[in-house]
Amino acid sequence: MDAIGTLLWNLFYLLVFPGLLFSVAVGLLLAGLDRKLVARMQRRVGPPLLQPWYDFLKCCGKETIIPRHAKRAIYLAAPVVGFVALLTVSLFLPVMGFTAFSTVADLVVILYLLTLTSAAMIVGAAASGSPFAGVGLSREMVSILSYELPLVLIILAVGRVAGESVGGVTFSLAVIGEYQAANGPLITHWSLIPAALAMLFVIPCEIGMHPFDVAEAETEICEGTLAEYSGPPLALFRLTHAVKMYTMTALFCALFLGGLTTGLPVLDAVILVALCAVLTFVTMSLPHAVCARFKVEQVFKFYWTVVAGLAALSLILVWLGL
Amino acid sequence: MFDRWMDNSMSKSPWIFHINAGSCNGCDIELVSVLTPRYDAERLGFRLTGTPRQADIVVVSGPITLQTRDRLVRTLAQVPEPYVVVSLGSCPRSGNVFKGSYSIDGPLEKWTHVDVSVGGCTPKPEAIVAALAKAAELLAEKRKEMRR
Amino acid sequence: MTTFLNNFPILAIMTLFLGAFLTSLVGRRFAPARNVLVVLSVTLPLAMMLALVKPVLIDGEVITYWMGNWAPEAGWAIGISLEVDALSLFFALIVTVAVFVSALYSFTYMNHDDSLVNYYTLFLMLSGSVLGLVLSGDLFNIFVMIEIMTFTSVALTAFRNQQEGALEGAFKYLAVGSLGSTCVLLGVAMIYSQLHTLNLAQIAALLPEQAENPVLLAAFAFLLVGFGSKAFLFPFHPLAADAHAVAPASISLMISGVLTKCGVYGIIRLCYVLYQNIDLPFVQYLVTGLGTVSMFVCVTMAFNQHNFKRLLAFHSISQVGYVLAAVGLGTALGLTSGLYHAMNHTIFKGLLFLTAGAVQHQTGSLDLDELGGLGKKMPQTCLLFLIGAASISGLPPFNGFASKWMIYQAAFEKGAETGNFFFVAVCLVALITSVLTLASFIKVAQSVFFGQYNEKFGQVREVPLAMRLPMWILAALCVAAGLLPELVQRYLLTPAVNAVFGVANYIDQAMGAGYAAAHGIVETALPELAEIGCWDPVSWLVLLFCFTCAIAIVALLATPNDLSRVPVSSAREDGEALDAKYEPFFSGEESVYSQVGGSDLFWGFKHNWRRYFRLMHDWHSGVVNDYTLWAVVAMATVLAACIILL
Amino acid sequence: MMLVNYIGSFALVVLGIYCMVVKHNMIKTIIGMGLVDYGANLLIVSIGFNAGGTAPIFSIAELDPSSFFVDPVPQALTLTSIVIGACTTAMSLSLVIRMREQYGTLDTRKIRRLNG
Repeated sequence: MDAIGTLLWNLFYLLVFPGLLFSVAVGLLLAGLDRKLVARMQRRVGPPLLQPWYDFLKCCGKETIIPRHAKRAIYLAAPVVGFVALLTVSLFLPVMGFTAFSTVADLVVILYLLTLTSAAMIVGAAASGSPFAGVGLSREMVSILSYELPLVLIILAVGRVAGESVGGVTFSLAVIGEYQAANGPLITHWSLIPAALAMLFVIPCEIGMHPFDVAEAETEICEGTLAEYSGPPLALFRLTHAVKMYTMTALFCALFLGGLTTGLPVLDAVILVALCAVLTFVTMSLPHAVCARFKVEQVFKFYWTVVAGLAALSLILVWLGL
Repeated sequence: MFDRWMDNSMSKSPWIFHINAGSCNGCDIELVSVLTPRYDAERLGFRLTGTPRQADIVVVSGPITLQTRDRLVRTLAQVPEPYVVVSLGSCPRSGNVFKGSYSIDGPLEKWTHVDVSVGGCTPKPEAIVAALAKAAELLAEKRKEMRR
Repeated sequence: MTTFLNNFPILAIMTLFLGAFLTSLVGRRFAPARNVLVVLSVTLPLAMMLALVKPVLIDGEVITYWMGNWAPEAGWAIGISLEVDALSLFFALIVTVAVFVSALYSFTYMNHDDSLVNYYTLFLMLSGSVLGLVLSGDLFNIFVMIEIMTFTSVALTAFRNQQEGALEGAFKYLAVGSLGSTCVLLGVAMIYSQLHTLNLAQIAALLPEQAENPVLLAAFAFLLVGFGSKAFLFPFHPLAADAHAVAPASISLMISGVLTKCGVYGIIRLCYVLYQNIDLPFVQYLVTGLGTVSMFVCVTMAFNQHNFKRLLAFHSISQVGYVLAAVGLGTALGLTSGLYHAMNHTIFKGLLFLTAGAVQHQTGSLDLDELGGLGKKMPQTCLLFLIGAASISGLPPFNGFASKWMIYQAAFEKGAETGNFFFVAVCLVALITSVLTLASFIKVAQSVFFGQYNEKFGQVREVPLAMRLPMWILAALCVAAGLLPELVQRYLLTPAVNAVFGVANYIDQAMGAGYAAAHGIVETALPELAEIGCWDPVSWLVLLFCFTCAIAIVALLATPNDLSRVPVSSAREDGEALDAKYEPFFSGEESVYSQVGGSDLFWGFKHNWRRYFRLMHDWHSGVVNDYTLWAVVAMATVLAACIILL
Repeated sequence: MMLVNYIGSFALVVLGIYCMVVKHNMIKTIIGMGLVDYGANLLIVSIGFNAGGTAPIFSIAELDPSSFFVDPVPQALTLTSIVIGACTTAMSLSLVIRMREQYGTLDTRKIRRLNG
């Protein structure tokens, strides 16, 4: 009997709570919030909060044109693979202490699933066969290269700090959550503050938000990777873009602001969404409204010098046992 | 089941794609000024896109010169259904001061169906926003009528 | 335990060499007889090795076969022995599977070429020598097998001698390869001069007593450099790049999949079994450092290559660098992840080389700047390439992910235990190299399979089934090894690791019971290895499956009206109905051929690293003397390091 | 007396390596490879030397504990190694002949189409 029960619970986790509905809803909410905040910062009214939901529905309603050079199967499969990989990530992320699925090494699985999401978008762009998409995918790959180094340094640093009890190192979010529950969120651990700062920089580049959206630069390379997409595949790609906002901010909360459980999962979820909203404002709306789009090699140079330096600094500090 | 939602979401998030068919850039500047904070077309959900594949409203400005005629028709063919064409300014409608010149090829109606057109040699931004809003409603009806 | 199983090792090697001899006799006149002979002499060893799996891997026995029945007398090993323990059988399985797939592939791949008799004779001798090397228990026997291996692979590299650069690649490989073999010879001579025996087991027993003897330290250095040159490590990697770019694809599979593994096997035997000095921190730094440097240098070199197979060659050396970095850690988890990655590397690198061969077989060119859009013409090859590329860059459902994850875990755990930053740097470089690998394979995917098709190549069809079958076998192995890491670990890896750490058992089996104890080789406790389920893939797959159904349902509901639209008929004079709906968007222009691919990708990354890339370009000058100089400098530094610091 | 052998073999190896690295003519590179090989062979032979030992050729009858032989095993190794050296030289010469036809020169600095 309990086998069916766990199966039902798993399906519930899968389709409703940390899975499909929850992350899609929160993702769209955050995307709408971001556009609204940017508008308010430019002293204009800005689109309604549910604008990304309308965009998604409108794209679903449009016709799908598959270009002549496109490789049909991969062209249609890429958005689905990307979206599914991202939703699997949101399952591993703890919602303030409650995790649907957790294994020995969540962080490495999350790192690779995020890479798989970007790789799916790249393969989709390659399959569409347009030269704009070719330039777009090469820029997308450079931005992956640029934010991967700091992200890895941050994971190693946090793994080392939270791993004291487990014998050296841990890549599992559950252990990190317990460590934070025991002795306060990691952001209070002063040698990890540079890592937290570096993570704040990594979030917009990972999602491809305005200052770092070299891959989907509308003006220069006509929507870059999504140049040939229309209809439901395009809708799925934009949904992935929105859900990534939730995933990355939730990852930041899991790594640095964990351990504030209040018993009730519903209340935890609300706190998490509030934290994600604040983080969205800090990491995505502010840079979006303030500075212009980076050039490709500027993005790479910025991430491999400034942000990687911050993360490396905190790794060394942690390594010296401070 | 979702079709009803999709129809009215059509009018809530129309994306604009601008084709410059040889215009003197007066209308183009006015169109872009519509997206600035003063007139803020984004509050109605408008957004400028880079490719015709993601366009719902195609805004054409300028008298259709010989050079841009084929490119105009080719780009219009690449826009996915349902879409709406808006002619901006009086050049696409009548050729304005360039009427009768050897190098332009007739009003826009000759090449595509025009749903909404805005008169004036550089129409005012308020007029452009009103035209775009009307085009957005047209978009919803177009999809409903296309589904029947 | 002298059942018939005992003779299987020598029978397997003999079938291959006999097959080579008979092919050269029979093959000249009737081709079908030759093909049958080749198939026979390739499948028999595979069957024998699989038969050996039960006793050796599961029951943990060690099969010893003394040539000519010269059993050791009074504690001295006189005859030449074949000793098959779990480690040798693990590598023998890799070798025989790769040989089987390569032979199957070469039947149709080589039909454009002539004088195939020579090809198959050399091929069978190469596989015989490689199998002999992995199974032999005698040091000089290993040297002879290395020589045969080098000769046959040099001859096979230059097989298509009209091809641009084939002879040059072969000559460089031979020149610096013979230098490497001489290092092995010097090492063997020095060991014999001190211990007066050539049997691996007896050397392993006698060596620890004279650990401080400088001649033996020099022998360790020479052997390490010799085996390193056979695995194409850091200073020797341009040889492999030149050899791969010109060799036929089935031979590239052998060189990158099998020859490098023999080098790695030699280094594992050397550090773990013969000298048992892998615990010394210096040896760990040396081997892991060598692996890390070759890992990073080769990936950056592969980044701006123009030739498809040369790019794959650099990647295979960087993956071997991964294996060595893991093996050099000295911990049980490190060795397990190293062996697991070695197995995975042979599978996905073989798959990638076979797809490169398929592209070359159909279009005749391998230049990344010319090719493009083959995905539509060769759909299956494109899918196979994507499977290979996804597994080499370590994307989750495939085998690269499981083994690479273990390597990061091992490296970082080693760093955390010993507390020095070197191993964390190794883990960091490994992660960055993995992303660079993903980048360069996306570049290859975009330049060869996606984008627009270059009409220059005319009509290109899918490769015949006989070539696709081996590729599908390897792809299936890729997915299987990726989804079942526990099964692979329990049945293949843990016995091999126990065999490596259980040196005393290895010695007793060969030299008779109690011999190891007499020489102070204490029975070390076998390292317990927790079932490291990095993630239990089965339940994870269920997850992915549920999601895909959910998405499919939503997609079905949301599919809009399939509006079939009448093409826009424009009233142009020439009346050509202009339906450009399905043309790619060229901002209105006619869609001309403009393929974005090859060297103009990743401009941002190359611009920031331009000084490093220019330096690397000058170092790989292509002149034999420079490569020899690199090899000699490497020999000198490793020798000096070993003598002074060990 | 043994020292001369070791110094000789070491000198041969160093000379061979010098020749392979410095000389730009391919024939000289092959000669260098041969020299390195002969150095190694000399080393192996001189390992098995026991002062005062006779040649290890005997019939079973003469075999008694008092007879004192030179170590036969390195001599066997040297035979194999000489054969291998010969094969290496033969193969590299055949490659050089074909390269002379294809590239028209023997200068290694000109034969560098595979680089970078």
